[in-house]
Amino acid sequence: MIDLSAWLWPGAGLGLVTELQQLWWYFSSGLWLVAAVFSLSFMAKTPQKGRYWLFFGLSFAGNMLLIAALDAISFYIGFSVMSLSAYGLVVHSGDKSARRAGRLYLQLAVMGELLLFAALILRASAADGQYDWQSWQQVPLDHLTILLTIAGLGLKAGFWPLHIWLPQAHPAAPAPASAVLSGAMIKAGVLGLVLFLPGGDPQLQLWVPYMICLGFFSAGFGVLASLLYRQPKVILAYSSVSQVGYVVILVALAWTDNAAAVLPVLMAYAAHHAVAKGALFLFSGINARQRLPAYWQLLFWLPALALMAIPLSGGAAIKTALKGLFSTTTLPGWLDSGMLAGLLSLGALLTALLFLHLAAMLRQQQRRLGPGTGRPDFAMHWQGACVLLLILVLIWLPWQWQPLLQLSLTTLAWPTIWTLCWPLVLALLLVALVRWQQWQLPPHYYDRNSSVLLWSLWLKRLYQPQQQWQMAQLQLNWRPVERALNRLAPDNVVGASALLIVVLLVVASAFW
Amino acid sequence: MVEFSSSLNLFLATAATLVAIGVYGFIVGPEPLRRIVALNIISAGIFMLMVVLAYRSAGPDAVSTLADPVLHALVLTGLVVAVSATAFALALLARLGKTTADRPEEPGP
Amino acid sequence: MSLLLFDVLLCGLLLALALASVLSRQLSHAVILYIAFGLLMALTWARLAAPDLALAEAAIGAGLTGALCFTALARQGKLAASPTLSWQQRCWPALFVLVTLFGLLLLVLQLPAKPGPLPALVMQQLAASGVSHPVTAVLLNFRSWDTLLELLVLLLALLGTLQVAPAPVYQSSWVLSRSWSQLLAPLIIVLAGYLLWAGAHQPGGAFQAGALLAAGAVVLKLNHQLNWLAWRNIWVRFFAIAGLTVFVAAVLTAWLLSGALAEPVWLRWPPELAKYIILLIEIFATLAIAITLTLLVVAEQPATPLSLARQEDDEAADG
Amino acid sequence: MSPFWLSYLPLAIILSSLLPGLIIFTLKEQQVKLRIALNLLGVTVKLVLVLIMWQAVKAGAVFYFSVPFLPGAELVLQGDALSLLFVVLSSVLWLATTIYAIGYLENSPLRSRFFGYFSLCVSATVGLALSGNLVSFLLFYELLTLATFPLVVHRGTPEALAAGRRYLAYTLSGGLLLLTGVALLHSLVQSPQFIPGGYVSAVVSEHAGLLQLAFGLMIAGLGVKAALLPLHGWLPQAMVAPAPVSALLHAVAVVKAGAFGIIRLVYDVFGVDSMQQLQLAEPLMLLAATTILYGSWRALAQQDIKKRLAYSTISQVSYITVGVAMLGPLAAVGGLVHLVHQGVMKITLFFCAGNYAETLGVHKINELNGAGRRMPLTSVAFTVAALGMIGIPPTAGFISKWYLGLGAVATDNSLMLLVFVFSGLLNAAYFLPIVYRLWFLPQGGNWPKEQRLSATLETHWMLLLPMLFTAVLIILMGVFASTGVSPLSWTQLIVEREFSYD
Amino acid sequence: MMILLLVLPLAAALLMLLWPRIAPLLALFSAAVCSFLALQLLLQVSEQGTRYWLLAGWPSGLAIAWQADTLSCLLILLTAVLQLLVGFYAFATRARDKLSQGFWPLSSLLQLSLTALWLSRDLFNLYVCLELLALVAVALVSLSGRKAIKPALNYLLLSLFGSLCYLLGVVLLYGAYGRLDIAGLVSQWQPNLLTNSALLLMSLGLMLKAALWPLHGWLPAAHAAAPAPVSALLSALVVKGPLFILCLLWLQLASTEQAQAMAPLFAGAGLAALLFGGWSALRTPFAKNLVAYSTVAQLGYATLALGLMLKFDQPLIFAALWLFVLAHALAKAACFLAIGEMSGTLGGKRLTTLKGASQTMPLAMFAFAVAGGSLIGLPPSGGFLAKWALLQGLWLQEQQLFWPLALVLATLLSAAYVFRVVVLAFDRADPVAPDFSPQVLPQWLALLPALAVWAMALFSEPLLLLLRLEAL
Repeated sequence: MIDLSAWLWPGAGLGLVTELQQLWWYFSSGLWLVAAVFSLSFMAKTPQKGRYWLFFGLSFAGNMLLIAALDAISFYIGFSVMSLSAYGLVVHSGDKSARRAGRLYLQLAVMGELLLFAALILRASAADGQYDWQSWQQVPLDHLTILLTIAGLGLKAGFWPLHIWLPQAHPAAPAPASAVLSGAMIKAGVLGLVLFLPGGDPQLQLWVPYMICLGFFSAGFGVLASLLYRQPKVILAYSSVSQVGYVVILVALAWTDNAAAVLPVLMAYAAHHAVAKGALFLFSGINARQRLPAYWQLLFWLPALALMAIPLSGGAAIKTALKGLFSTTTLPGWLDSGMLAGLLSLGALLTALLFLHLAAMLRQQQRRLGPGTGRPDFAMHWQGACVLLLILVLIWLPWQWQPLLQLSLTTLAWPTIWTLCWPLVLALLLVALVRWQQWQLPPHYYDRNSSVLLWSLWLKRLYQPQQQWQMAQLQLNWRPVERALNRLAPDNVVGASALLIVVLLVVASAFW
Repeated sequence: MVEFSSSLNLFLATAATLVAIGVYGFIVGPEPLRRIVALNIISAGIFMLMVVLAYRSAGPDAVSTLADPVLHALVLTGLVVAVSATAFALALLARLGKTTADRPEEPGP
Repeated sequence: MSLLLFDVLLCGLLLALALASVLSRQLSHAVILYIAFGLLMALTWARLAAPDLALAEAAIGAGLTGALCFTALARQGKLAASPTLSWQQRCWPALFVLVTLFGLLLLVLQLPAKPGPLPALVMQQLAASGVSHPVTAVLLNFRSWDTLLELLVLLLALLGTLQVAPAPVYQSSWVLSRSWSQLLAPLIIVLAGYLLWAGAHQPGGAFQAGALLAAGAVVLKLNHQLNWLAWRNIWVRFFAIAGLTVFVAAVLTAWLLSGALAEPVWLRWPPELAKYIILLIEIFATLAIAITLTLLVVAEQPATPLSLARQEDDEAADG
Repeated sequence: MSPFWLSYLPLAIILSSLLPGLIIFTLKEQQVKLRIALNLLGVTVKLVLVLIMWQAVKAGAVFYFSVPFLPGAELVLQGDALSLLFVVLSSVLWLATTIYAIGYLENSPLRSRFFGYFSLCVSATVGLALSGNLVSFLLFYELLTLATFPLVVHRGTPEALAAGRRYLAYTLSGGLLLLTGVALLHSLVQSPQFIPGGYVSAVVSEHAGLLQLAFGLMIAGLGVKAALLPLHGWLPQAMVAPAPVSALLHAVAVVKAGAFGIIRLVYDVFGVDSMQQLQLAEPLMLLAATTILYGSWRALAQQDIKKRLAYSTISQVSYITVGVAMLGPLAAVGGLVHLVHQGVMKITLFFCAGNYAETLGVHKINELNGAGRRMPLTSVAFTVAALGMIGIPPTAGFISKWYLGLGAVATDNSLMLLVFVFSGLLNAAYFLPIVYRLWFLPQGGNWPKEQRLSATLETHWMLLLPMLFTAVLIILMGVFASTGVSPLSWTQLIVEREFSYD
Repeated sequence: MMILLLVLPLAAALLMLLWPRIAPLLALFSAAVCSFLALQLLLQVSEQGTRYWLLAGWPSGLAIAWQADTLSCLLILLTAVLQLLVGFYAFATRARDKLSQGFWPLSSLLQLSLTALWLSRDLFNLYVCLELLALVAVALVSLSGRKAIKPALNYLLLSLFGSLCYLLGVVLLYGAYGRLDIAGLVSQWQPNLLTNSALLLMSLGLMLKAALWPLHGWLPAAHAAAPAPVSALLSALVVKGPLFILCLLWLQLASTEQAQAMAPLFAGAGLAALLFGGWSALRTPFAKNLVAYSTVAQLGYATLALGLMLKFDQPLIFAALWLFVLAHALAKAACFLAIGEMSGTLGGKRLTTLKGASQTMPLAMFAFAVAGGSLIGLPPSGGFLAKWALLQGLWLQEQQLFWPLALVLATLLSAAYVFRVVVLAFDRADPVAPDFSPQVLPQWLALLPALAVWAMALFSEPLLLLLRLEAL
């Protein structure tokens, strides 16, 4: 831990003090590094490399800073640096969709920034000039602060309804950038939610059930929305929306008294999702660029299955643990734990549907590339190796990392396996049915341009107006009036003045 | 006594009327020369007023007593001042007439 | 009663002349009427127990001013017909002037009939003034500062006149008038001397004498007699300012003489010398006045190189 | 150091720029070296003197120098903590601007006149900072108007003249209102020295209405220079002046004079208690808040770089006023420190705008596409300053907004917090598109009027150096805000003294 | 000392008439000595108090009364100093302006007549002084030659008319009370129809001579037509003479009721002068007319102050009145000299001639601007001091909002016309090239009074003290 309070502001410091920070630090930095290595080859031929690396480095630094921050201001600094520099990653390609997406991203990022700023101010003044996490956790919250914090950080975390930038920004950004955006930066928002809103606060308790509902809705919404899109990265983005829904549920649970039990699951979920989603985004990058041998599909299916929570995967362990948490946490009566478990199973079904849809779309993408687009070369292997590295971590994680190990072991029981599997089987059947019957929605339902972009454009027109209302310039020409007055002036000064004296004499005498 | 005061009043009124006539002439008279004449009439009126006022102390019964010498002195001073100013004004006027004579289109005062 | 009748006649005539002068169509008529008015005014003043003023008015008010006006008329060149004035241009001023006149009459007629305290005071202090005529005493002793300034005004008028006076124009004169004027000159000088001397105890004095002298000089000058009488002549200049110079010198001398006193008093003549000082001042003032008045009437531009250059400039600008 | 000598220090600080200025007037156009030497000599001497004073004031000394002037109101120069804040700001930025101006005006006509008035302007600003009572303040306030006018019209073009006329119309009217207000206040309580806590409290109950009137008049007078809402019209027009002038006008001299006057008026003339009793703070705060939003809103539509910056100034300067008007210590810290921070940031922006104009001939925002490649250093500086203006950490702008926000919450003005957030959004909305154009758009064609001012660098080194200096300052002031040399700590010292007077 | 102050200019003028060659030397010498003497006198009077003389030691009433109070002494000093300064200027530019020899004696006589006027406390003597002043002024105006004749004649005619009005008033007073000295009249004064009318007559006559609104018609033409040094003297000093008498009448003679009744009229006239004069100055296309109209406007300040003084009877306002006069005298002298210098060098009387003057003639322009600053009332100038005093005096009267606001408006107008010139001078688009290389010395001489008026502010305390001691 580095104490900077003497140099900077009171409580300023950097360090990986808590387990939370450590874990976040490890998986985030890992993901960033892998993405960097991936970029080395993946971005080798793009123009403006320098700019890419600059912003990549800046957002990396920001991300790391916010994780290592021991006080709110350092966090905020890191957060700002990260989200603003990520803009450079989003618009990197410079084409029209990237610019649009970037605009939306930036609008929302700035907005989130300022909401968070307001929340920080409120919090800091409540904490009486102290900025470190410890002191903040002692101070009770109020609803405004909670709302501002959730809105500000939620815009980064990207759950419904603050997700709108995700499906635009992720496809537009280069694959490694999307990987870190989805893997690391979203998690930064989540980390913020955990750090800013410490568990056990009585006001915060009131928010828990609603946040759980929100999480579920987000989870379901993400999947359903994804089914309407055919671009792999858009689907992946919606998958993130869906997955973050679960994370939000976990965060909300962590706000209850049961924080100690929830936090490991939350950490596990975040790490697991980060790695898996990173791998998927990287793979989609490779997939979009060249024809791949069939066995490369493995690189897709391994992380996808992990996210689908197939038994033996980390996903399975986490889902199971989540289900368990519902029963151990005290929740209001209308949130029946059985119903929640059912919802989770439904969620698993939906997730499975999403990935099956994604797999199909990836195949389509391959087919469109045509057969001749290059043989496997060194660059492809290099990139594939990066993905593989992540997948290895993914496989290794549930069995080596102590908290997750416990959970994984509990999933090995048959009932659990059944609970985990039936949604997948159902999903497979469903997909098969749909394929067989060739059910489809009318084509205009697919790949719709989000109305959000229109809003963003409207907003841009609003803040970059070509002209504004101005006070009408009064253009009165006084010259004729003046001329008329001048003509009135006597040309005979002497007589006029003398007459004036006499008149004045009379008038003044009368006045007297 | 009555006669004295009535003729005094007569002269006073005349002096005042002279001033008024002069003022009228000064206001109206379009040529500068007439204005100068009018000014002289005004000053004559005022001086006459002074002389009449001086005459008060002479009185009807005491013929031997002289009129107010201070006022007389003032009138004398005033006369010289008036004639000086008139002379200067006339000189200016003469010069003006010479310069305007060459350019008849300039409207005369 | 007859006196009152005479007064009414006098006043009526005065008013009529003044009115006629103001209202007359032609300028030359106005000037002539004004001269007549001036003479009548002198008569009026004589009637009002002010013979010395009557003399001055006759010489200065009527004579000199008339001469000046005629000169101006002559110098103005062609006589432009007076522009006719519209009904409004005459009526409104008349209305206001009438109202004013009414007010003025009201004021004038309520002036107290009794004189102020000053005449008595003058009489009381007359003995100390050095002259026996009270007007002269006031002029040259009691209010000598006024008189000094008045001489200055006269000088200034001359300076101003010289500045704007046109270049001399030589015209030949009648032989007859020339001889007449030569006859007239000594007579005038004698008369002026008398007036001056008389000023100390009876009506008369420096101004009247100066005016008379000037009148003579003007006549001569107009007949090209006194060619030396021009501003460029240093002696003329000297005498034109002599009145003032002597006055100031007298003041200073008197001041120095009384310098032994703790608080020297400005303009105070030593009582024993007052008579002589006043006489000296009067003599020189008369000369100065005469020369000044003459030059005023027959003013010519002093032909200094600078002024000539200016005149050329002016003419160039005119062309 | 004898005390006698010390009492002349404030005068010496003023003279250190005034005398070189007067000498420069007499120089011929060709005496470039001498002129530069004089300028730099003045700057150096001033900085040294200011440093001495700073040390002493930090230790608790107060400088005082007076000459008799009006009855009941001497001409007082007083060096206290608050005045020193402004003095340091203006001297340091004078240094930067002088160097910049030397580079900017190289080979342009009438430089002697320019630098002469430039020095006069700084002298007036410093005098204003050091003035110890209202009458002296008024005096320097008017002198400042006069000294800046020739700078505004320096180019002598019809637009410059029109701007100059408008500038005068506004500032002279403002000066008059101030004069009227000062005279009114003087007739009530005379014009003693500024003291923390003010000096009107004795007559508050007796003359409440007149005091309010005086306050209104003086705020209206000061508001003209501080560009408060209905009185801001001159500022966007005055940007036709050469870049160094705009920089000085917007960052140090004129608008800051108004803001500084408001600070003095609120804290050292009326005082917090009287302000509360007379209920003067609330309207002022609302007015300033409106100005913040209005200025930002108007900036959005401006297509000229300097004009956009000008509207931004209107908005930003009112942060100071808001901070002062909230009457809380934290808000005061925010307002005061923004005085410095805004100065440094805005001067950087104007330097950058000047660089673009001078090197590339670019005046319009849509001509800036891709300028980041051609002039990376300038563009980096611009970006840093723009981010600072928005209030992104770790720049200086963040610090001031942070304290303003804290102050708003501490004084229960949550509405103001909303204003700050919304204005931040607007700031981003008009600055970020420029940054975007700089870095992310390709160059759209030839530059309007490109000049090669340096063989190796992107432009003349004299144009680069001051700008980089201030850009670095922005970051340093933001990161090391809590250290002893930072403006923040100095303002905290001031506020401590201001709020602990009783 | 007093005598020398009068005799010296007179003697100098007389000698000049005899030997025109040494005229400038004599004029400058006498002005210099007089300045020194006037300063001595001022110091003496401010130490020992007001001095009162009955000339030649005759009893009160018979003799002409003189009074040297601090105000008179200040004005005497001002007259002498300006005389000296303008003399230097005229000397420095004599070759270019072709100023005739006539200027020198006339300027000395001007000094004499003004000094006599400041001292006199006798109504008839004041009349003579007024006439003297008018003749000198007209003679000076006519120095310009052909183009000045008509304005000069108008000036003279109106001036004579004004004097006659004044004389009529004096005669009425004499008829009623039989005396002429102010002190004597004050003791017998009764407010009645007669004194009302006499006051009114005299005031109107004086207002005509002082060119107070609405009787200012003659002034712009006359002042604009005169040569630069003469305009400076006229604007700075000559119009102040009648104003001084006006103040004497109203502040000493008039009873309180009379003063109260007339106060709004004076104040209103002053305000109107400020507005109309300012507006005309703003619109006139000629440089010297601008300055002349500015004189009309600035005299409005004095009238306004007089009106307010009559209304509120506040010593500070009285001080303000004369501070206005002092400041205006110095500033206006500088303005006229500067404008004259610029018009002379740049060749043209239109304002547009001054285009770019800040480059071609920076010093003269600077002088104009600095003097203009005082006209506007920017601190720390004499104009500011006056305005400050006026405002203080007004604020001391509770609930007076109208007048301060009116003052502000008027000041804005003056700022507008001053800066109209200044802005023009900064026009670099198309500067007017000078006909010949500008002379430096006259420009400095123009700058001198401008600097002096700013220096006035530094002596504000003694000045205010001097003027407030004055009960007049």
